[in-house]
Amino acid sequence: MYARAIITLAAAVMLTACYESTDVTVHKPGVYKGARDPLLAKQRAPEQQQTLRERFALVQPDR
Amino acid sequence: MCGFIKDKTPKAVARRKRIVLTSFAILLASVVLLPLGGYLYSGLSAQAAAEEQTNPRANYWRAVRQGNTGYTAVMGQETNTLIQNGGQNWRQWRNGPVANISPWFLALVLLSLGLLFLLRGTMKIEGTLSGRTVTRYNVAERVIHWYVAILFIILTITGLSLLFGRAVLIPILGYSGFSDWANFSILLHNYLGPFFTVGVVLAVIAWIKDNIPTATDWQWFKEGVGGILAKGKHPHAERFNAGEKVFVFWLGLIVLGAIVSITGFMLIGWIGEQMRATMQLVNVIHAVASIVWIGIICGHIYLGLATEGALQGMTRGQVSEEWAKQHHDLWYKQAKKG
Amino acid sequence: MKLIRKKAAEVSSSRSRFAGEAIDRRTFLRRSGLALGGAAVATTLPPLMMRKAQASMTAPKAGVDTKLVKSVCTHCAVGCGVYAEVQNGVWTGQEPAFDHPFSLGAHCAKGASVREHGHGERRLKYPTKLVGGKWQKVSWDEAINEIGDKMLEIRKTSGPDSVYWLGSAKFSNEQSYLFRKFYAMWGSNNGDHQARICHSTTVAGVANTWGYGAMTNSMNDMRHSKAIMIVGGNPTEAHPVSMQHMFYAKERGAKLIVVEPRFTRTAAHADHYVRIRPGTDVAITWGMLWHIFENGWEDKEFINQRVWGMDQIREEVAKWTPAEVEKVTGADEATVKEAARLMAENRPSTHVWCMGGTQHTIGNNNTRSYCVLQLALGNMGTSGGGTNIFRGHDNVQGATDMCVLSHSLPGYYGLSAGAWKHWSRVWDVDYDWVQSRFDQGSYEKSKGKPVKPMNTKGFPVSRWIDGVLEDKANIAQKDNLRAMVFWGHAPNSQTRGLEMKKAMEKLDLLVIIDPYPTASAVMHDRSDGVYLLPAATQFETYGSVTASNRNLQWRDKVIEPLFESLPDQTIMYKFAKKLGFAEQFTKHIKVNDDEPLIEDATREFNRGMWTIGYTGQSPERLKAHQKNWHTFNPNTLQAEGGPVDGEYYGLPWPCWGTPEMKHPGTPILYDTSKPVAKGGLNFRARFGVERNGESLLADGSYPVGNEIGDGHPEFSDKLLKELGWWDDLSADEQAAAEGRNWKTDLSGGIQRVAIKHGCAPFGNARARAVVWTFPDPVPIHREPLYTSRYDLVAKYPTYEDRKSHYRLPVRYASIQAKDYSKEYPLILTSGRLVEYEGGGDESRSNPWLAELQQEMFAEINPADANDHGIKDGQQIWVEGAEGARLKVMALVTRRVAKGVVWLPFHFAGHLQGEDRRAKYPSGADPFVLGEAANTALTYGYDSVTQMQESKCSLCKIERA
Amino acid sequence: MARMKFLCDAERCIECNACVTACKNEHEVPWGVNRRRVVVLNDGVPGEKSISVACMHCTDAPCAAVCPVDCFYTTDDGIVLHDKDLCIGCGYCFYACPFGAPQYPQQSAFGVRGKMDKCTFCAGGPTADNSDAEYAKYGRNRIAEGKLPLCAEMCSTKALLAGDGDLVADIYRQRVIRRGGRPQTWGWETAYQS
Repeated sequence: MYARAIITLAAAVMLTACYESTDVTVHKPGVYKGARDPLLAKQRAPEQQQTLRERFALVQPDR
Repeated sequence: MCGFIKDKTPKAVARRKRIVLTSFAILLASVVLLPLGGYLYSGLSAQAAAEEQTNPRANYWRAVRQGNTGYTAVMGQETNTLIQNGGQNWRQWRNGPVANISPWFLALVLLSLGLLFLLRGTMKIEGTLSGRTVTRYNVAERVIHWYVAILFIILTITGLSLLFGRAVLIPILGYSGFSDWANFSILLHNYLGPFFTVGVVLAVIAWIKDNIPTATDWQWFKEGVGGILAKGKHPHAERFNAGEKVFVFWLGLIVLGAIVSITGFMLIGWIGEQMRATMQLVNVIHAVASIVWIGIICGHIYLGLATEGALQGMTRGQVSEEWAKQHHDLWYKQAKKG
Repeated sequence: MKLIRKKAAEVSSSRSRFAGEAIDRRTFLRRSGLALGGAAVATTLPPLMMRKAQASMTAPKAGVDTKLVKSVCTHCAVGCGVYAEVQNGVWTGQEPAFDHPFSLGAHCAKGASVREHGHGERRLKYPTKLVGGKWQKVSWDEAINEIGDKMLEIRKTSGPDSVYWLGSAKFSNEQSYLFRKFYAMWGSNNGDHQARICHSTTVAGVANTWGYGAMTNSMNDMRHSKAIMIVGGNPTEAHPVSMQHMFYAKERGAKLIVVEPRFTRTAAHADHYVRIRPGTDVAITWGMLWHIFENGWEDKEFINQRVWGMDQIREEVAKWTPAEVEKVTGADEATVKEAARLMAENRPSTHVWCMGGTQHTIGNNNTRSYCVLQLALGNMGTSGGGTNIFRGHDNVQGATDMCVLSHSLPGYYGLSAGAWKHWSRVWDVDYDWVQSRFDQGSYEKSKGKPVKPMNTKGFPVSRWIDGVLEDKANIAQKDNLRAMVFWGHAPNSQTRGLEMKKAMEKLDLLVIIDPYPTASAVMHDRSDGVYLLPAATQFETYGSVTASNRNLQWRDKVIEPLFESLPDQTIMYKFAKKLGFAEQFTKHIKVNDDEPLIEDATREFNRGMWTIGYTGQSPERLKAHQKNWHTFNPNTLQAEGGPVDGEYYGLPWPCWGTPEMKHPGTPILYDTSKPVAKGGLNFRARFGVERNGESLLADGSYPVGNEIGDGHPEFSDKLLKELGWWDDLSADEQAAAEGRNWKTDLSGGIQRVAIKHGCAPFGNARARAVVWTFPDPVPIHREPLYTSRYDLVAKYPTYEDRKSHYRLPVRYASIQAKDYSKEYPLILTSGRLVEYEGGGDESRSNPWLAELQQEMFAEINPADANDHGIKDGQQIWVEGAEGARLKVMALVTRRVAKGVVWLPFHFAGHLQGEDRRAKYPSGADPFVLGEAANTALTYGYDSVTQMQESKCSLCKIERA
Repeated sequence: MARMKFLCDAERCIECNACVTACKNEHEVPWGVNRRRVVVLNDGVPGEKSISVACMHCTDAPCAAVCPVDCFYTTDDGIVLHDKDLCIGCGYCFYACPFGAPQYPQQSAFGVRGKMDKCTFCAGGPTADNSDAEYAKYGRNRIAEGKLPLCAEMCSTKALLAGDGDLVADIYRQRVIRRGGRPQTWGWETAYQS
């Protein structure tokens, strides 16, 4: 009697294990989780972004 | 449903057992196979998409994506492979089925044991204790047991920390706290692993002669798994009962011991230089095998604790005659004779 | 799974050590950097016990002032710009030089690693001498004194010609100039440098075809090419940054054609690849020209106006039918025709060649045939066309122009009495004194008259070993060589390694002056009489350097010389003092603390090098160009606005007249579309005005603005007077120009007036397709001495042996008389790797580069590998046709054709299977050692320049 | 905000290894560790192509997904960085990475490795920008200085492009149009899922 109950319960529990997220992205891109990196704040500044764009033009010149 | 269960004719009981067993098997198979369907699907659709392309260069790059190797001046492991795809598969296996199912498995084991305890309670020694004891484990055997046991527990804790710590321990310990612990864990795990294997080998040598399967063992299983499930039954058992033989010795020490040890050695680089593809497979096998083993050992520990008088065998080396008669009657007779 | 790489410790067994002498702060910094650099290499501590990663002392520090220094890469002749970041005298960073007109910020592996020079991990650290087989530290003064005494003794007993001064293409122009002056004042023509074994056949062949022996256009100018043909060159590995310009052209439709025995990395990017048998360059060129003539693709107007002798070429080319070409080169008709068609239909097309074409017994024939092809196509003197001859070392062009050679004085003045008198005037020393420095005997005759050693060519570097080993009776000087000075030269770049070992052992004195010990320190078994003197690198001094495209670039000093090393000019001065001619040596050059002032040296050669227009590039102008990199347009190399508006970058020579004349430099040689004053030019009138009754002067072709309006001879005082232009000279100029010509007028007046009237000072003539002064006036194919096709020898035999050329007998037919191809069935050839340069001592001592090429190897075709039971990665023996054996790793690849074995030539330190690492002075052994390819390469020298034949010999292979 | 990407133009890459040594130079990466490498396919035969490869800074970075201590983080502009103070040297990121980017400087007999090292897109790590500590652990932080990765900046033929993905794609598209071919944005599919 108990055996049956246990088996049924176990089956039910194991069924839930069948659930798998379709997206296995465990890490969330863009969400910062570690130690503080001051670069992150710096990169948000539009001037910094502009500097990097200008730098790119320097690296890949059409001159 | 209820009526169905109430039907107690032997035929009906047998049929119900069959149904339960079959559905259990299907369930198990589905757990393992269903997630694979996704890969099959994506694999096929990728192939179909690839065939649609007409650019001849596409073939070239497809070959690259499939891990074709080339030349590189940089020396080292597989530096000549531009792209390896195994990593994604390994990631999905490890973060998918392994990480998702194994906690449930362990939870299930613990839950089952908990339920069993609720239902069955401690398995008491029947009758009154005479105070007479028989020697069950000599000093060497006990040393081996506890050596293996302690290492097993350490490896379990450290191993599970590495597998589940990110989800479970980081919220508790924080990033750097957990990192320190994980750093310690991996060091401990890698260094103690080989010592554990030595213990496993010693244990096998110590107990193999008492673990040769005999006809009695079949009977033991037939009688309600040695009476664990059915109260009051005590089927015949030798020094080790069939459960111990099958789960603890053969499946545990021999099969899982070998798998976990060999894969462990591969992971710490003791068995040649392995390719990443091998390491990915080995890593998954190591994890799955270890978790199965942990499950078994949980049961082993439970029974050792929940069976009154069993623990003394491993602590003092002596068990009461009553305990011996009750649980290992054939061995007891043998021991008395010898 | 081992996730780490082969450790440095496994590659190189000995680590750097230093002797315990007093050190200052800078030295301490340098040395701490050293020690940490060593310790930073893999250890086996677990992470918990691992010390925190430490930045080495050469790493940039936060919050310390950073100085930005502009320099030029020292690894090849492309001349890429380098931005060095220096903190407290330590080279801490390297930035891309985006504003540099050639490289636009780019570098190859070598250029991207030049900061390692600031660590100097495996450099020579102090003067050392070999005593009883052990290296012993000595002071500079001791070393100079001991070496000087020995030399003076040799001079007394054997004459000045018994000391050989082997200079370097690593010298700056100023150092090259001083070095050439140095051994002139020592009294010998026995001096030379790498150009002999790299492009000497080019310089001779090309200069004799149209006037100047240099790259005619520029790397950047290839952007305008519609087709680029590379023969015997592998720029992706040897000149990677030049590929940037080629890709620029290619992406705009230019066709890239590669003619090579080996399917190189360059060939992989080609539109059309032609595989040839090594040593058949003339055959393939004539094969292409056959199709050009056959289809009437030649530029008839150009030939009529500007070329002499094409008819004789036609006769020779007619013999090269497609069938014959296929028989000799292995390239079939369709392939050859396609190459010719691509070159003809996509004009302007340019021709690039390198060592694959030059290093042959018929090297001068090869280079002339390339010139003829370009003349036939009318590709000369035009943007996008030309012969773009890529040179190897960073200043090999400059060192050649300064004539650190055994056959000429700076500016290719030659060795005639007139040349010596010209340079004596420039140096402001007495000609008689100069003459007295030389051996006064006579060992050779010219036109029946005895000539003095002062006026005869010295030994070429390719054959200095014969100068030591050859019977004294056979050499045209008083005695054999007894002392050898390797001043920035790796011996493993020369062939016949085993004989070189013998020669080194026979010498009385061996002096090596170099930042690295080089193989010279270890390839012999001497126990005494060897000195190692640490020279500073070019980043530790400054001066000008001439890139392949004739542009002079100014380098600034990045750091002070490391350890006890000294700049070359300082070492030269110290030796001049010891040897007794310091006063004459630096008569007009300021000397600070034994260091001659570089700028004064520049000014001095400005005063003398009229022939090739090294006169306008004053230090001030060059420095201004360096400051204004960003103002030059990379498509034209012309400054647009800014302080040097209109000038071409680096004042590419000829930069006529005095610096005050402000000539902008000549970006493209022989380009008549521009006035001479703006960088235009025409072919040089160098070979007289007529030949066999035919005029050699140009016919109806002249640079824009030429007032003569036709061909004309070179300018002299007489021509000016005839033309009525004499009065355009100032009174001072007239005084200086009287009795002189454009080459010897130290005032520059003749050049100024000629240019004022739109004329090139050197006249306006035709290019000569036939060089009647050479052994083969019309370039013809001759089989190599060690040929794999002995059946072709009857039809294409080599030269007869010669009794004396460059003071030595030269063997040709006597070697070819024997068929070696049975015993040695495989062709042996060699080439470059991108990570290493030259003899490789410098780059193999740079851990960033050394890690990438850790083993000497031989490329062999799978078919040959299977025939010999060799698998990829196995050790094999490669035995050269003269018996030298190399133990190397087999690299089985289809890159080489069946029957061809290819070796990279940068390795050294192993000799016939023996690792000689222990012989290096402690701490100065390069990280990577290996067999030197040239040990196995054989005899064979060009008929004009004595260039060694290192691109075509024979070998056999077997499993080791 | 810009999405930083690498792209190697295989039609231009000539395996000169400038990127490899530039990286060594800029960050003083020790012997045996190579944050970048060049792989040549079909070496020595027609069809030979070379590709420079390093950490591609993937959108859904597999390394970050499998890291047991979660030491990776992605900046807003898509640069995947890691915290060496957290790293335990387990090697999982190397198993997971499609490009073989993670490197380990040390290894002991028991399979314990040193802190993982990889290309940072020249953006250092989680310490004060351009500090000595940052240099020691991660190398130079060029991004903070307003510069781009040195490997791409120094590329001999400008084959290696690094920077704002849109600008990179623009330059590359122009080249492809000139060449008259189809774009082969090598590795982008794997790294950026685009």
